Amino acid sequence: MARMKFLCDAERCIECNGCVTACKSEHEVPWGVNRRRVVTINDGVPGEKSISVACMHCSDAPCMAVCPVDCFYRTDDGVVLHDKDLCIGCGYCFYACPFGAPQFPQAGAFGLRGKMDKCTFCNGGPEKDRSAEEFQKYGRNRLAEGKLPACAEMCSTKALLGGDGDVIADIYRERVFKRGKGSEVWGWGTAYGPGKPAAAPSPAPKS
Amino acid sequence: MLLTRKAGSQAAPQRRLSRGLAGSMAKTIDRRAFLKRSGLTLGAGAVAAQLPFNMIERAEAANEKPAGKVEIKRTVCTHCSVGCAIDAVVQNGVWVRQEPVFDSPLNLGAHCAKGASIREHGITHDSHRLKEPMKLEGGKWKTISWDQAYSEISDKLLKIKKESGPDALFVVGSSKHNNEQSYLLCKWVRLWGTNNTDHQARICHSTTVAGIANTWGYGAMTNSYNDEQNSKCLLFFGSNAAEAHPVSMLHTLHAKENGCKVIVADPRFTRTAAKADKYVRARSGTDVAFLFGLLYHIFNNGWEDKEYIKARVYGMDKVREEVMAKYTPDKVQDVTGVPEQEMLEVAKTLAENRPGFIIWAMGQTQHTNGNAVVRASAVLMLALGNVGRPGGGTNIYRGHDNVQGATDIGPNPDSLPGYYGVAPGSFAHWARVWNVDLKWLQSQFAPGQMTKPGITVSRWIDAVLEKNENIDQDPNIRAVVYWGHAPNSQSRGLEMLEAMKKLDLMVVIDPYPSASAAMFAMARKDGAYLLPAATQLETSGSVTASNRSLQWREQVIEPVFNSRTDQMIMYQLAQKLGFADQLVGKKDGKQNIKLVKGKGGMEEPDIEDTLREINRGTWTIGYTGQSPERLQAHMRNMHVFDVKTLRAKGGKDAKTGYDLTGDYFGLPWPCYGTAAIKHPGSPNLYDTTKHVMDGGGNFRANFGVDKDGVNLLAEDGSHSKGAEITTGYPEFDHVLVKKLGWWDDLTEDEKKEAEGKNWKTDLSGGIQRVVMKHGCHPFGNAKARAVVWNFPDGVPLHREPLYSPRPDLIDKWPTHDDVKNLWRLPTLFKTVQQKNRDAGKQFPLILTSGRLVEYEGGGEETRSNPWLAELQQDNFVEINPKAAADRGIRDGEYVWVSTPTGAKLKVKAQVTERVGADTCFIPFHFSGWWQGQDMLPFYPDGAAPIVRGEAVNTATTYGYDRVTLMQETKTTLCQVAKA
Amino acid sequence: MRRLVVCAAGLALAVGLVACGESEQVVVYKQGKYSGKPDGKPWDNEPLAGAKWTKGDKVSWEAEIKQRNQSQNEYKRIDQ
Amino acid sequence: MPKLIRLTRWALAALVFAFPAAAPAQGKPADNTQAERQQTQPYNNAPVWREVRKEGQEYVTTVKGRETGVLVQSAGETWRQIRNGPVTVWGGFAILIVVAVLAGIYFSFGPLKTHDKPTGRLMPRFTQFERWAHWTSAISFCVLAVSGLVMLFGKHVLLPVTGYTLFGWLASLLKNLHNFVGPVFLLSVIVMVPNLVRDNLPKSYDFNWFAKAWAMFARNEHVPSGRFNGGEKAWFWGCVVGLTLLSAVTGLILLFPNFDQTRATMQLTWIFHAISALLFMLVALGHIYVGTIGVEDAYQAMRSGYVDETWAKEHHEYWYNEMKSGARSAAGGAVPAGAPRAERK
Repeated sequence: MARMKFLCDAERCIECNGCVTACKSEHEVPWGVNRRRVVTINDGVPGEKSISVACMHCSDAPCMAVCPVDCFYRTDDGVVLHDKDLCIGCGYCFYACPFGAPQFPQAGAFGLRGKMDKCTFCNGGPEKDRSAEEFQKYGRNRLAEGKLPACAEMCSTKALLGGDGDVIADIYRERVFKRGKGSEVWGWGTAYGPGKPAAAPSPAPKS
Repeated sequence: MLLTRKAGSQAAPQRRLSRGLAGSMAKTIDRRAFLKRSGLTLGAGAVAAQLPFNMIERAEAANEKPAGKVEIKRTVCTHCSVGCAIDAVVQNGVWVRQEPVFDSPLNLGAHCAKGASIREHGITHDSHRLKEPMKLEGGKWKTISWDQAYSEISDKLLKIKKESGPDALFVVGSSKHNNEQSYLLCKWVRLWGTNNTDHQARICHSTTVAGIANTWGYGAMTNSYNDEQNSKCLLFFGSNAAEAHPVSMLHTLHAKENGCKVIVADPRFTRTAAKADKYVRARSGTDVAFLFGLLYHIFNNGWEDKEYIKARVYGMDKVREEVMAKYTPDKVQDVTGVPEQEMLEVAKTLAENRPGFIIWAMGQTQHTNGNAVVRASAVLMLALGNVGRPGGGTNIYRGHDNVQGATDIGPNPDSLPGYYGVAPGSFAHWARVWNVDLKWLQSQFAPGQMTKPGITVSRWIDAVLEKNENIDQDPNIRAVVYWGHAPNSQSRGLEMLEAMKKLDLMVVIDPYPSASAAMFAMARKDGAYLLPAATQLETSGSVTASNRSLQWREQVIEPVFNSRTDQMIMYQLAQKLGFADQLVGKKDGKQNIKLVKGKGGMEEPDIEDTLREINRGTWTIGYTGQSPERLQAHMRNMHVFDVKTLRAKGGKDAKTGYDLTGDYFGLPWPCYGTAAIKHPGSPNLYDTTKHVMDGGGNFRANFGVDKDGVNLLAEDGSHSKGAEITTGYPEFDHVLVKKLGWWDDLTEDEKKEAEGKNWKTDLSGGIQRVVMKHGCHPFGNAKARAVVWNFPDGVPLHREPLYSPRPDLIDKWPTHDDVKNLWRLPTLFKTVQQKNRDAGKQFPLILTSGRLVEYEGGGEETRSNPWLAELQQDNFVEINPKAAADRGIRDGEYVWVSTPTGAKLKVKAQVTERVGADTCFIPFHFSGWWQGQDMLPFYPDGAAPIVRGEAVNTATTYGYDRVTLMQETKTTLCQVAKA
Repeated sequence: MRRLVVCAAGLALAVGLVACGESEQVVVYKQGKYSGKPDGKPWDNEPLAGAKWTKGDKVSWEAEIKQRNQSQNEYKRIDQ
Repeated sequence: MPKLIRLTRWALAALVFAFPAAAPAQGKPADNTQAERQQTQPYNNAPVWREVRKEGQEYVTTVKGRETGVLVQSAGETWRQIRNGPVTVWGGFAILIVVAVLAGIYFSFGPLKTHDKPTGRLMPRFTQFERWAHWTSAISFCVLAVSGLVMLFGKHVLLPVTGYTLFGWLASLLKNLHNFVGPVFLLSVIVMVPNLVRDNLPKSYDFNWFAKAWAMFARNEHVPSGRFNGGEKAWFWGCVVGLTLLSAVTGLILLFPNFDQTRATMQLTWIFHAISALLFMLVALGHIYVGTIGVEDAYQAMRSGYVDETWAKEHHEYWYNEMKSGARSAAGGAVPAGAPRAERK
């Protein structure tokens, strides 16, 4: 069974923000809400690494655990989605999320934040798939079209991988093998728990 | 706590903000709104519907109605030269989505921030485009009709022409025009009767084109982005590909993953540097010293490719002498600041990992000695034997999406399409192709001006401001047409404002003309017109990527608002100005370019026919084989092309039955001969390992057969695979073909046409066909020139920038002498340098400029795109923590950046170690602030970009390349102070 | 006082009873307890033109997704 | 035990958050471990990822907003553990236990009654102003408590009963109610407190009251006290002043996220808010008990403002004496002629 996951290859990510605008364009996300962002570590000095981050669709999703109205659910493919009709905009999911994924459309005085918005893995929400209502509330439903998230599909250097966890782990493993050295995957453990590290950092023999 | 981003105060007009942040607390809350928001009176379902989730308010919000007609249009991104293919999903004529084209061998579906958000250009709701023709009247922008605009503009132009002659007009074309439009504009300007036309290539790669063409033949990227996958070493020197050409990094990083070494040398630790194996920091403006510093170690250790040099390079010994004498490690370290050990390491890496590329963009070209810098790069690659083979050469990253094509066949002051210099023979050739009477054409020009290269875009302001007796044409410039050009990409902004004040007429034709409009409206009350042009997504045509591949764009949507396609505007203006027939080649019952119905049923020149006319005349650089049919077949069958070689292993186009086998993707020029002979295009230039009919070649014989008794032709054995002539040979003409006994291979018709012609002027293509049949290259087989004799410095020479922080080095490495007449204008070198010898005391920091990934060029269109604008809301100056600390500047504060011009820029400080302590960096995409003042009042209503900021070029200083008048923007001096 | 208690009890009862009016809309998701508005499955949609899966067939949809996933692997396209 | 460890971790983290360092400047150069590691193992980013997880690390991003530069905030998980763990579990049990204890007292000992017959003479005990303030704060407190409880426990208690649609509606309503009633509560307390401060200053005889408090409930013994007895004073200082301050300050921090508080601040604040509010509710249960069914006629005092002299004498003897001796003016002035008699059962 497919288990949808994201993986960002820090050796490839060049902080071009393609994923950010791909998401904005695909879902027409308004100014001020960013379902995805790119963060750069050691900016401007040797060791600079960039990472594209959004909802990681965690296995043990903290947002889901703390939601006072239980508006989150997980699909058969492991995508964490939420129901905006239920959401009360309390912001707890944002406190709990390790990745800062939940976004709110309003400034929030008196706690008025509007309905939470976040990456849907391009899988819409609990409205009729590919309907106008679904698009308006959650954006496009690419999975229901047999496609994968726009951000990963358009990544300029194919640093951001999104899709079936096994497949992307294989893709990543091939790269690590080519590079000939071990590597670590950012965020994987946090999002998907310990267990089998998807991209086994088995160091290839030195050539 | 984020929840909602605060848009910066300058970030967005209120209208835009309120769309994004509807219901934020910024506004007062009335009772109704309060109840609505708090949900106190409504049920849950209703609350959900009411609570603002403003994902969609746009009219075209995609309802997947089964009735909606969905079409997929394949186009190419308009933002840079990589050539990323895009599938546009169009529903009922509205562009609703875009999908990645995984099949494309160039980008494999990948996009950067600009490509992924390109759909914004087609969105009409809340668009920041110019929507109607406008006229500046009493300091206000007033909407007028197209007809009124045309008649007023043409009346004024004809009046000026009558009073001052055709040279009083200057037309700035665009690297964003597709090939056909560029070509038509080039023709348009000549039919008007002047050479005073230019486009962004002047200020981006003119030095490359001149320098590289003079070294070995063609002034273009030798290989392709893809070919880096075959490379062992990449030296990025003067290119920040990760921000300027992000998708090219897909190939770079793939190569790196497979063992290729990546070195970045730059004054900044760029995002490209972050991905490199090795980074070297060099002082801005010391490029020749750096390159020859590397060459010193290569010669010193005997790492040069001696056989290669002997067979294929002229003058390397002379270079060697000069390098060993002048560029010893101590001197190089003094000039560039790079220690000997690091230089040696880089040289060693280059030597041990061949083939390899040197990669550059504006970091090398925009210098007063840019021509020398690029030649030094070429010489370095020649010494290593890297040029003319897969995986090696000079990968020159062009900027705009079609700057390569516009350079090849577009509006240039010194050449007609295909680099036919403005000589009588060239005009005769093109008059024949254009089906225009040569005599009439000659009569359009002012006497004696037809064969004189025109004014350059970098200097039009001087052609307005300079004393009349100092310029090499009768009138000063009185009218300027900006046809897709941003004023803020030109240096010396202060003086441009002065020039605008003196103009009689300014016409701006652009989808986003606002920077020019605002500047002009700030300078004066009247005298300007704005015409809304369609984007490249609203027309069809071919576009040449940096790797010389041509791709065909389908029209995605109709021109939005009241905009018209560029070719329509050209034709309609030509009608008013009296040369419409000539523009479409209508004479003696023949018409080259048919007229088709465009927007609103109005006639415009047919794009496919235009390309066919280009095919008929552009023999020099092989724009002859790329027929619209072949290009379209390539676009439909991208999946058959190999990513590493760009070659189709097989495949047949389902629609036309065209057999793609053996073609290189996009038929990278030169694609010699007519389309019928099926030359596959040349993926790598000068590659002797391939047959010329497989895209192989050798260095061009363009400078005679010998120089002072030294053979300039290639030595025996260094010919392209399968050539029947195994020695060097000159370029072909009818005489040589006859001498070789190949004349009878021509058909009778071909013979008739080819008689008395050479490979460049034979319109039948017979000479090229026959020569290639014999495995030979039409342009001959010669050596590359490490030394040239038609440039001021035969061997490239380091010369200190005009504004240098090192007076001691100015004395040792002075710039050129002043030139009285260069491209019709006096040009200063030494005077400026000497006058500013000690400018470093007052302005101790080097100021350099460059790209941001989110924006492009002058930035007007990308700063109008909310999805991009949100990411970069303020212009900034990168300053080293030490320099900042010395000045009491903190990160994020506003600072004043001042330069010796007296201009002051108000930008935010970005304190970072990305730049060294002696250097500052400002991105060049911003405009809309003028020395701290927001120019918003001067913009036409609704056409101001979302993000405005200080343009770095308001403050850049004087300085032009000695050969091409490329502007100096990469090295000048500044001071930074707390605002 | 008693009135208050009675009122409270009545209210609780009313609230409780309203729940009985809830229509059954249970989609059980693993791990999550959510049983709000049901969401359709991606594979229960009409495939777009050119897609190779059949409506309602999860296995074929997954195969399509896996296939599509390879477009993020440039090694695949390059070695093709 | 693991919970304890987590709590310790939390405490440590809290210490760090308590002094939020100024957001680091652009591209704060990290330590050199990564640069060094890259020399020997070019693709090994372990040092970076280790550093990323350190709290308070902010990096560079072009996406605007608070904390967009944070890659991983591990504290969210700690907050989740504390919220879903001790706060929810212990808090829930505590409320149940207090309710049970009060019920036990009520059913075992019955309400506290006066020994003597009422005189029928009324004494003014609370001014109208005091009563208004009290009832405003009392009602808003109840709204806050109920809505707060729904947000904390509703998912476990209410949701299974009501179903999603109704619960979504209710939660949305209550959340907004909570947010807007919060400030009302704070205001009413601020208005109420100054008037009552003097009579709530601790006196030595209050200790006596505490010593005998149990006997009071169990054996219906009366302990002399001032206008307010020791328990009331404790309630006043501990809850009305102390916990209100704590829950209001934390509440306001949570209420205005537009001032760009960090998530760490919000998490810590939330915990203080939840614990203080729960404590407040626990004590308030007691207060409500003694104010209503626990003590005969106590409710009337706050409702009408008057008490019977017998009641005053037995419950607040010192105050009664002061009032009688004229040592202090009546709280609300002289009893008006037409003042309503205390209603009797």
